[in-house]
Amino acid sequence: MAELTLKAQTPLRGYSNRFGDTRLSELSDTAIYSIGLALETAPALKAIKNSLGTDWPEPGKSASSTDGVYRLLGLQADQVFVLFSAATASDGQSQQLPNLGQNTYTTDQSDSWAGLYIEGLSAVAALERICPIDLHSSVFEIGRVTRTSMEHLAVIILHEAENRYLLLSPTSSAQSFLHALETSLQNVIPIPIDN
Amino acid sequence: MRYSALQIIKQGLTGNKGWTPAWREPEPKADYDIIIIGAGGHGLATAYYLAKEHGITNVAVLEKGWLGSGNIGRNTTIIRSNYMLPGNEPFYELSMKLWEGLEQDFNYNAMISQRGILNLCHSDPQRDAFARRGNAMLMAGADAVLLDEDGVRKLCPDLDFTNARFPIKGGLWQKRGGTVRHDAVAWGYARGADERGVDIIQNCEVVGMQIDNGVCTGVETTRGKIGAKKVAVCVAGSSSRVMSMAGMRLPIESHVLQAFVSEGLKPTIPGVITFGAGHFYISQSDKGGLVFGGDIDGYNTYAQRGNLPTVEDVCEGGMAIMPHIGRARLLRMWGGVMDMSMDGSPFIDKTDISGLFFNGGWCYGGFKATPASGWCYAHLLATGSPHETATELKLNRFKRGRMIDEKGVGAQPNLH
Amino acid sequence: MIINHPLLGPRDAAEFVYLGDASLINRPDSATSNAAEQFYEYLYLRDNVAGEMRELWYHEQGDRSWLVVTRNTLTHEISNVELARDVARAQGRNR
Amino acid sequence: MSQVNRIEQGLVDTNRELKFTFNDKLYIAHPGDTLASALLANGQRLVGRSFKYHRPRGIFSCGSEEPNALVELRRGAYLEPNTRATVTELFDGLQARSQNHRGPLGFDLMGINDLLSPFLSAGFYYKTFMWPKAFWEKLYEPVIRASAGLGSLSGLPDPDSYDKGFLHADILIIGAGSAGLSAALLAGESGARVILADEDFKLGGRLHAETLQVDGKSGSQWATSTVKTLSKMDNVRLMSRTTVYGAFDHGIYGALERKTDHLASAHGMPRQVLWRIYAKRSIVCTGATERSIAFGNNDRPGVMLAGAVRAYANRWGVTPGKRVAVFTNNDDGWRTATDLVNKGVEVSAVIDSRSIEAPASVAGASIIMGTNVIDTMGRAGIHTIALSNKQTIKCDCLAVSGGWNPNVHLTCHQRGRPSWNEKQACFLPDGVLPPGMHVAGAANGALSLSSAINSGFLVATDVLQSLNLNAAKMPSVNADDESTNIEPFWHSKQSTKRCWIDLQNDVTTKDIVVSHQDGFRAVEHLKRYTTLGMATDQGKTSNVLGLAIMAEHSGKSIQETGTTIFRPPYSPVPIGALAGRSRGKEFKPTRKTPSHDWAEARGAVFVETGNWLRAQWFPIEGETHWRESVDREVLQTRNSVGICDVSTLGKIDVQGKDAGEFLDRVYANTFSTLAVGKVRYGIMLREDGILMDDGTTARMGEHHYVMTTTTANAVSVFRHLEFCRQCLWPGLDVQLISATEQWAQYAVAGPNARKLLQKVVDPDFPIDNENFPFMACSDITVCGGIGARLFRISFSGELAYEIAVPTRYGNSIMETLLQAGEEFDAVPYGTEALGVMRVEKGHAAGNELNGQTTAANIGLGRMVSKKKDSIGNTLSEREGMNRENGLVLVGFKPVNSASTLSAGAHFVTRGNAATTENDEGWMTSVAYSPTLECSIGLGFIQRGQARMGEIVEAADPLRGKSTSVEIVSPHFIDPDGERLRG
Repeated sequence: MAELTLKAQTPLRGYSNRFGDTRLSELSDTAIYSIGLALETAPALKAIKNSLGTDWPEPGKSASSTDGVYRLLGLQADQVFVLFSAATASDGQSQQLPNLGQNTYTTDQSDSWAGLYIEGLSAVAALERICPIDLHSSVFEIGRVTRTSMEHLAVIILHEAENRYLLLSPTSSAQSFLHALETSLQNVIPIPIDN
Repeated sequence: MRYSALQIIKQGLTGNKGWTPAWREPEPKADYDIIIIGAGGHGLATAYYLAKEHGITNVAVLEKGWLGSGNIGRNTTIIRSNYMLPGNEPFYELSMKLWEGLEQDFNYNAMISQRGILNLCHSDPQRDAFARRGNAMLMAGADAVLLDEDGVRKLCPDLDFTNARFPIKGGLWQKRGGTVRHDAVAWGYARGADERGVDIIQNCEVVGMQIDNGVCTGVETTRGKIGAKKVAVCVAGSSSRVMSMAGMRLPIESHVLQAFVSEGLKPTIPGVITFGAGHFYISQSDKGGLVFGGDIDGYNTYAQRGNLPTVEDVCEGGMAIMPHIGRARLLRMWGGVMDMSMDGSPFIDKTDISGLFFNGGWCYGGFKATPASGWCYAHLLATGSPHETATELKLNRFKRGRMIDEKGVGAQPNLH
Repeated sequence: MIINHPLLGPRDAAEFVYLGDASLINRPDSATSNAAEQFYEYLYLRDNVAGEMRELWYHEQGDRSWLVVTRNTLTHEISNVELARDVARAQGRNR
Repeated sequence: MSQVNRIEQGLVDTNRELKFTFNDKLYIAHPGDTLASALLANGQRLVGRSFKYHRPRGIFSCGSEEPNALVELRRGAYLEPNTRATVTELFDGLQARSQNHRGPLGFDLMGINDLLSPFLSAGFYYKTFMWPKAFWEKLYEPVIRASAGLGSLSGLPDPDSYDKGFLHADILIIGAGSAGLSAALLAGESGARVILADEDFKLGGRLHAETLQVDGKSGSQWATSTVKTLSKMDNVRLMSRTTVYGAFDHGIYGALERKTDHLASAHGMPRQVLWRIYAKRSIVCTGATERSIAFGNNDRPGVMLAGAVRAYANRWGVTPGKRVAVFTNNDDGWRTATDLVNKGVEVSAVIDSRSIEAPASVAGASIIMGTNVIDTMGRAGIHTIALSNKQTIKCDCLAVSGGWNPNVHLTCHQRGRPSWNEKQACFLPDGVLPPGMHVAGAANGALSLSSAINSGFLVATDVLQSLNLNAAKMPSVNADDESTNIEPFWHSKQSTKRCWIDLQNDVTTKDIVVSHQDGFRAVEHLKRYTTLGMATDQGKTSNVLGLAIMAEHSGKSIQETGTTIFRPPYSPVPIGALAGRSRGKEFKPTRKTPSHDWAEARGAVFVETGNWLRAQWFPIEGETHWRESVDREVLQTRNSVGICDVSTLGKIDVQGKDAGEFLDRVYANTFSTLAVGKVRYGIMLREDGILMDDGTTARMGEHHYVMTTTTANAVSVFRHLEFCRQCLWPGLDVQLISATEQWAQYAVAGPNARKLLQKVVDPDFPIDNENFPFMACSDITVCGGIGARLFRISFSGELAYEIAVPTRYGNSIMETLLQAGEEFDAVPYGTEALGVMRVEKGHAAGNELNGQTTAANIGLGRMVSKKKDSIGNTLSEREGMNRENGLVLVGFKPVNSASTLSAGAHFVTRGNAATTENDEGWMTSVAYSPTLECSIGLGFIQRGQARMGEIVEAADPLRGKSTSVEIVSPHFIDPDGERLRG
């Protein structure tokens, strides 16, 4: 049945747009897995350290492997998300999640989330309209991550760099969330008014 | 003093100096045949019907604050009998019939306004459930009309029929539903009960129950001990607190329900309208204020105030179906404490303690039930057996597995 | 309201879903002789205290943890927040 | 008319002119004006009518407390009723109209009510309109309703947009007057994160309204320079035009920022932003509001609050009258007289109720001490006042000061009660404040400028310390310390005329008397009986006056009498703002299935299922009625093969060494014994024994199950499982995560389903009946190596599979499956056909599993395993849920096969009347079965199982019909399940 093929699409079809000083663009080629810990945590943590090259992040914090391949988002005490590039490398192989053994429970979440980067000087002002978390850089420092509620949606927010945030929202409502972010940006980018 | 147009003219011409108090301010006696705890709507109605229907007038109604200070004075004034289950519907229809003759009965204008209540539906399953309910209403002798979208449009042309997230597919309309001036209900019953000899004792808080060998013989109050052959508790949001004085735990949690009123506006809302895909209902008062609300805040509380998420949720629901109220301003928000029961239905019952009776668990539906609650509670107190429309409203129904769960959400009070 | 999450710090209560009295952790043993009575009391009867109450909140829009929040039902003051899992374990619940 | 009352520049920009209309008449004003200052400048005294008596009313105040000057602002869909002219910033092209009158403003036909006032005293309507009974709704009420209310809504959707937001601060300072500015200055310099919010468009509060001095500068200049300093601090956010309207639990404040109300057009930007402010501390610096005095006809246009009169002169350069008299009981009122005289305005008299020495001299004015005003003359505006000493005084404006009420509202939003302070004759915040809240300045009784500024510094210092922040050194500021002495004087006892307390709701001292006579003596009874303080101003100028008079009448102290409860919002908030973006389609997020785009392109009709949009059916050319499409989809599926997107079903990964044990406890039936590679249907109970959810759960590995939930319950089941996992059995090794969004899942159903799938599934995975029997499941690959899952389950009753691929392939796989099915004429089918087939097969769905249903009710009582404990097991055994005559789900067929059944009909035994007593159950779901070519239904009826073949009536009085129906098996099609095992 060679003629029967499947084509992949990202939730936002590669969206990218600029709003004044701030850009909104879809995350691409990233694999996301959840890793849950078994009750017996010590061997699991060790396996993660060995295979992913990083310690288990506390809830609210993220951690990266020293080689920068894996980024762990501490979402729950006993569960994290790991993000890594799923782009096909030059050798034709894409990165896979290593086997973490019997004491972790992993689930592919790559297609569950739509990722959006918001980056620019108006990022915080725009997020202020929908995000209940205190984003002040002294509170939600670079590297902090959390899941919260924005416009009735469960959204994971990661402070990746100065004025740069990664937002993961559920795939099925990705367009609603994109619309919310676009509206926020439009509402905070000053427009010239004569009066 | 009998109230009438003539009386108003007579008083008006003589400087309004001849009006007499609507009720006395009696000192508590040592003993009564019946003590009713709580001078809210239900307690006062109970006293009124005990006196008027059963000739029992050696009755005191004890109130910790001012009469009518509970939920009778802080609800959104809606009356309706659009219930579904046989344990409920005949009771609420009795209440509706009592409302319909109430003002003439107690000689007080409570501004009963049967301008109709419309429950909107937004999906086929919802319409099926409305059909089930509408038929149950008709079978109990109430009125109900199932409307399609056009029928709704004729009644309420200002709703969002073009761009709603959850399109309006129709509605269940009860023409006899409507609104009543809530405070006036308390005042009318109080005046009627007082006139017949009932002592309404304000600023008299019950602080203890006198129970000897399983028999309740009276109460201790901030104004001393008062004896009674029967003690009838009727305290809505304070049910658990008062019954704990008798050592009883109840299938009840106390929650706050917020309500809202806008600035006065010329008439714009035809009757009562409820949104079926969000938490919002609305009517317009005689003075022009939009009176609206939604769901309870959802956490246990005895504070008569709520929080912002619910306020915003309600207004979001409002704008979702009525985008023309956006420029009306919310004037005041307040909260009432609801005695949320485990199946969303109330209790009118005796207890295991002889002489101690309980009326409560009204959730946010107590106002519309006021006349029937008083009527049936008086019947139970006077005759010892439940009124025929209130036979299912028993405290032991959970033990027996005979829940009256209209919404089907189970033993979680904040979902009812 | 704001719930000071033991792992995440202060969060708006709007992120949480409320269940009710923390006694719901103490699910009876169905094998005991008066299980029916015990389950009836467990599921239906409430202290409904006016004052400090221990209650269950679920951080649905956050880390999905169930919390036991000690909150005054008269003032809404929150005096303690614990992970329900820890509370349950401390009360002897296990498997 | 020119600006006859504009006396100087004030703080408005007289170099620029703005045009506006009031009742269609054109006027000129300047930037910096409010509508009220502009109307006064133009000599327009009459601006509205009162609520009950329709008395003429003029501007009374200069702030958000205004009871009189309410207008309908803007036109068409932008119409904004009940807008206070005193806080409406003027913009070029502003249009305003007076409201609540019939006929022109100057001659309101409803003014007749004023003549009838003896019969319209407090509570009159409770005493009449009862006869004849039918007249209330038909006659009295419509008349009352039409004459009540104030302004009108346009009836059109609000054309503006709104937004919301969240702010966080160490310290929220509410009010940017003298205390607020000084507190902000200190907190800002100390490095705290500060938000300073004020309702005015010009920060500075009454500093701009007074002629008082700070450090040798005018107060106004000091305010301006302080604001400039604050604006340079990164840690301070200045928010003008922002009303903090409520104080909620745990330091959360509601605030409304008016973004474009001062502009002619919003230019597509949000009109207003509703902020939720999280503040560790707040300092309430909300100042004070002046109150009036009750005397005869004190409601006429021209009677104004004294502080407002001088504010108009000082800030806006407008005198409200050419000849002004002042009536006061305190020293502050005198400053109105001196300020006006200094600007060259004639002050005809200062009348002071106190028998003391005059605290100031006022050039050209009669000084009359120990006297009060008893009456005013002038229908549309006063021209003369009469005094208790029989004197009459000419004036066109009477400035009244009854003292100042600290704005304690926010301090009472958590049901705190203020205390009466005898010396200052006002209510002050009491010790019990909302946690984290502090009060400074006039709001806390520091009424003089110097005391207010110092109080701001002092309170800020305390607050900073409580936050463990180092407070900067307090600056030393030298400000005027004006006298604020007062002797309470509430109402003129000599007056025989009506003396107004609540101007908007027309409550007079006589109403208080009647209320008392009628027995309405508690302060809440008074409020409710007379409507005192229930108008749009929430009694800001009237409440204290009213209860002071009530106290006097009942012989109680003011403290004993107490206040009514202060409720949010501080000033009214548009419903649109509270709703924010929630309009139309934005009300809730829209969830789209993985093949949504494909379905849309295919012309599907969609239906809302919770937040999901699902394809309901797929019409093809020539079909004119939905039934044609649905019948075709059903028949084609049953005859060949159909494909349906079922991705919305909840999918939960349950993993762990105890996953099976965990499922045994949350499901009524057993899962630990399920073999790897197999699927089982499960029912889940609530603890009360009622069905919570149902669905299939597949065992993908030794420690890995995939649970399916219904679409509606996906979230609540997950929550419940987490409760069980964390709270009930924390010692079980089990992990949960939702995988609902991960998989695009499709039912492929019909006799040719296997043949179709064999073309898609990679050959390594044989799916013939032997290798992949009914209820098998497996990880597979499709289309040459793409990971997928296959489940052999059937909702339709046909040979069927559900195939799941990662969501990214969702649109593509529909195309691919149909391509593979082309030779079988495969059809996509929607939720409607899905529903028809499940009714034909007798499966319970949402209409049956409505939270009132037991397992026994749907004939699955035996699935509740008694060999183990599980949620709901024990309480499902209660007698009321196991009654002899309990409801059982059965099928129904019309006796006359041409009849159409309807859901919601109730069953009664033939010959019985349709009454509650005879009610035996109801029809839950109906469908037209194209397979059976008749209408069929499912429903609950008492003892259903034992009544097969019985004919009962499906009574449907709601739709005026009753249908004879036969009780049949709910399995209309293939009752033995041969098809799905084939």
